[in-house]
Amino acid sequence: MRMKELVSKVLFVDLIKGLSVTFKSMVSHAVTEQYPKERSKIYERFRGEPRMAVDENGKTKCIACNLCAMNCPVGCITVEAERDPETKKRVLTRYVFDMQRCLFCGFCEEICPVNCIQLTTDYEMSQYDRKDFVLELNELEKGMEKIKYKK
Amino acid sequence: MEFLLVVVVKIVIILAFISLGVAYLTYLERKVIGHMQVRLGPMRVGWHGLLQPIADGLKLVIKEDIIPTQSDKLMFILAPVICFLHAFLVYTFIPFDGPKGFWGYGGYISDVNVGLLFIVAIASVGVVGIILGGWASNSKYPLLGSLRSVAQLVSYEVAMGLAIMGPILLAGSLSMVDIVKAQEKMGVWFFVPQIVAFIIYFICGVAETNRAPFDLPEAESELVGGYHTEYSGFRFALYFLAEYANMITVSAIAATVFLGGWLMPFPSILGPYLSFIPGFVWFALKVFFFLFVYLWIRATFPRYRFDQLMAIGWKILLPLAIANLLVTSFIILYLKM
Amino acid sequence: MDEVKNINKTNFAEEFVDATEELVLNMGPQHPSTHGVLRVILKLHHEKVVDLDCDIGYLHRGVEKISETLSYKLAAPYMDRLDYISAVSNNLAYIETIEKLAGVEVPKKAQYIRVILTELARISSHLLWLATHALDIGAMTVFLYCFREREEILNIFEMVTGARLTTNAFRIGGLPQDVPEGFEKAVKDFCEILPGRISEYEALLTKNRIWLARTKNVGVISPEDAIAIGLTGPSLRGSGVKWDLRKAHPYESYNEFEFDIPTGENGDTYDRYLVRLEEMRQARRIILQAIDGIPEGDFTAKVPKVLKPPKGEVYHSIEAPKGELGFYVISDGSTKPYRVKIKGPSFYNLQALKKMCLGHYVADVVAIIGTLDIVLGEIDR
Amino acid sequence: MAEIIFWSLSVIAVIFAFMVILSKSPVRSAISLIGVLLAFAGLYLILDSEFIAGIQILIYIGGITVLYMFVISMMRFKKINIETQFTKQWLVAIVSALAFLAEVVYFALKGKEFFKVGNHSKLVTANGLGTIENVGKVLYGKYVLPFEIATVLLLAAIIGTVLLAKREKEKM
Repeated sequence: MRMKELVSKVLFVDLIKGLSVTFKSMVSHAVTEQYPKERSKIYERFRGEPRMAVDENGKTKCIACNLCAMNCPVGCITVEAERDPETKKRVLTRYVFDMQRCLFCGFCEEICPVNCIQLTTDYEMSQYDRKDFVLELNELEKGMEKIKYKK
Repeated sequence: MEFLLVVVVKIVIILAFISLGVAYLTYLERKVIGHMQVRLGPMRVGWHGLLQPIADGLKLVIKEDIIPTQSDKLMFILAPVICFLHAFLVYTFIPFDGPKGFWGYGGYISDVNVGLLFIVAIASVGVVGIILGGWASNSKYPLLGSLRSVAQLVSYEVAMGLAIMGPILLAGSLSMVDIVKAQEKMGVWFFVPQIVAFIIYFICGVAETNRAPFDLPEAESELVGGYHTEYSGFRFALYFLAEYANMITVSAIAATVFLGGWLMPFPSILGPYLSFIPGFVWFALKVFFFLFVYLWIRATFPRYRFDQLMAIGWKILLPLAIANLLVTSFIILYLKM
Repeated sequence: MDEVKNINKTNFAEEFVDATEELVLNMGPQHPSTHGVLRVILKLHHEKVVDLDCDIGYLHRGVEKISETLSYKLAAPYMDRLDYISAVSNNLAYIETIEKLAGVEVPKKAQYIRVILTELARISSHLLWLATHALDIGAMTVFLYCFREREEILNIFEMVTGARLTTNAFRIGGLPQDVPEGFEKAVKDFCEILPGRISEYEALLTKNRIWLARTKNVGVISPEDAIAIGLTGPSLRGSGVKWDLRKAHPYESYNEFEFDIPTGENGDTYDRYLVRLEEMRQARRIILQAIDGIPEGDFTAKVPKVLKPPKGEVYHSIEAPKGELGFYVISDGSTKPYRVKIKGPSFYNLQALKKMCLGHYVADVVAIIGTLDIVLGEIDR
Repeated sequence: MAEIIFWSLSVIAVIFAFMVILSKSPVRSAISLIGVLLAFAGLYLILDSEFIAGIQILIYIGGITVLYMFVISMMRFKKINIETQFTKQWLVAIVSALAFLAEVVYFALKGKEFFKVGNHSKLVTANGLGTIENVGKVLYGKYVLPFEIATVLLLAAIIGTVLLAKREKEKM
């Protein structure tokens, strides 16, 4: 047994075993995704860029119930609303989503009773300016303006 | 006059070739290690990233040059230059091709009767640049890195020198060209009769060039960057190039001394078919083989610790090299008698 | 700097000794291998560690205090960010504590899926540990191999929970939603490839003479010391103490699965490496049992929208990948906890650093920080 | 041609030698020492002694000076500056330096009579004094006894160093 160990040590058996693994990997296929050219599969449940849904008339679905703001751990959502004097309903006046603070936990999406706020599968959210991360309602409906990778 | 012209042209060609080789060795390293790690390596600059080394070089040149305020400025500037200079000076003595190579002009800049000694000597001066850089930075990580590198280089130089003695004894000369000629005459490359010396030389060579698994002087996980932690921009590039040039040097020596330099493998079988290939191609192939093994090793092995490294150098490699030398000389003596 | 002034007073020989005696080296907070913003102040004699001090707190965010200002449900995403390498485990520990506090019974199906996800998180955490540990010791290829496998796990997390790292996977009472289609297949596929990949790492490391030289007899800690310091998890089991909360205090129907607790013998870095590798295999075993036995039923229990647990306090801990992760929550009967205290395993494991490092070399400090598997997000909280 | 090289190398060597003793930081002294030694190696090359030149670089620069620098940077010597350059022994130093200078000048003027350089220079051109064969033959032939004595001396020095270093370790 001792002799066998010694022989394998002198013949670098342990090292050659490792070398063969790396060599095998070299001739095998790489797993890299070349990001801007290839994009990996994004699963449906992915929590990415927030969007506000609109109904068929192009008006916001939001009923200004404020549940999302109350269920946000970081308080990144601000909902401003006033009561319509005719229909006595709460009408949304301003909706602000501060993406710098967002944790992407998905609580707002879960709690929304009308499926208005949604976290989409878009994940490219970089901006040059901090103020571009504070999204107003119209930006949330269209999706934020993206900086396109140019080459 | 013509002699001088030929030499100057040869120097220019070899310098240009080596510089390009060094630049593309970094590319090769990134590609080979990348594929070994199931990645792709550089892909963006040029076709499959072929222009990457040039882009890197440009980037390093135009980067801000920082000299730490608390450093010894003159020495800080001098250190990478020393390192770089000696790494490239060595190529004076390396035969890329035989005396008839390079279309009759001789495939080397100069053939001195103690060429191998000069190569080892000049290469050993390069360490001055490393320790000077570490010291001049006046910072702790570079200091530790340079101390490590000196201890490492000095101790591995001994074993390395003794390992090369075996082939020298067989060739009976210190001239690089004569060593190759001796291999031609003997009909077998020296790595066969000198297999122990070959392995010792290769291990020492890896250690001499601060490559993994002996890359302690610049171990980034321990000493951040070792002796060149404080260097940036062009000065860092000089260190970087020196390291890769040293890799090529060590591989070239190994190819010359142990693998028959510019000689063709199996001349009796392949000779009639492949004789049109010039010698420096064979030489380049052999060097490439060693470089590939370098990269392969780097991708595979963990790093030794400092005391273990010293123990290997002094307690295993040195006695083995001495034993190899003794056995070789006894055999030669016996054959002569 | 006193040495400078003393030069004129002392003779040369003394100055010589003085200057070579000790070198104070600041390792971190920005250092490639302190695994985050840990600062280790080393006193070196040449390269040997004479003294060592840890400086933590560079990543303090006040999670415990923030949780007191939020309702029970809303604090959960913060817990993802403690040990961000195995966010699912943190989530499980917190949610289970709240469930224990509020007396919520979780349906079996949810429990099984929770087990699968936390065991996947354990594998992913150990993979990342192996990756960085090997990288610290210089084996850079293992790093990328491990990341390749971790990617698969993150894909499963993304598929099930919607996020790769900060998963926010569980809700009080169960899961936010049922597992999607293809989950079972993805998990099974992963379990299929895992053993082969682990043997790849083993070929690169386990018998490698350099790896052995770097890890054997490095950072040895005896079982007594390990218990005294409060080590938990693989760091403790590496010393040969067979203590695993999954067996000792089973939670989440862990008692229904068969698995072994691997232990080491010498308590050195190499043993902890072997223990973690074996734990990955055992985690795979648990996953395979769980995925085949997912019962029918609801994925969540009925929980009131506004949770008001009764007055009281509760401590609950789980076996996170790094050790015992415990939450101590006091309720005053309102919607918000009165006090939340987190017992993070990394914090306790870090305490062993000094004991393990003294007398070793700088390079070993790096290896030992690696073997303790610390995450600064959990230490600083 | 050879004369120009000889004189320029000599001047370089002298300048570097002055820098060795005059520079404030010990590391700069060591670097200047390397300059001196390189100039010497050049001088050996003029004398057709390639082997000696190579050994000069390998041993003195690659080995000894590097070890000097190793020790210097380990001791963090930088703090000792010019103040300690002139010690109490300056008088002794100057006297001995002058004596040495006088000796050098004397032998430079009268040296030919003592050493009969002429014979040796013939040998240089004929066989190549500095080639390995000649060095080996002389070292292991004519001067084998002094050579062996020197090796014993070095061995003793090595053992002594090991002993000293070991004792210090035990003290720790």
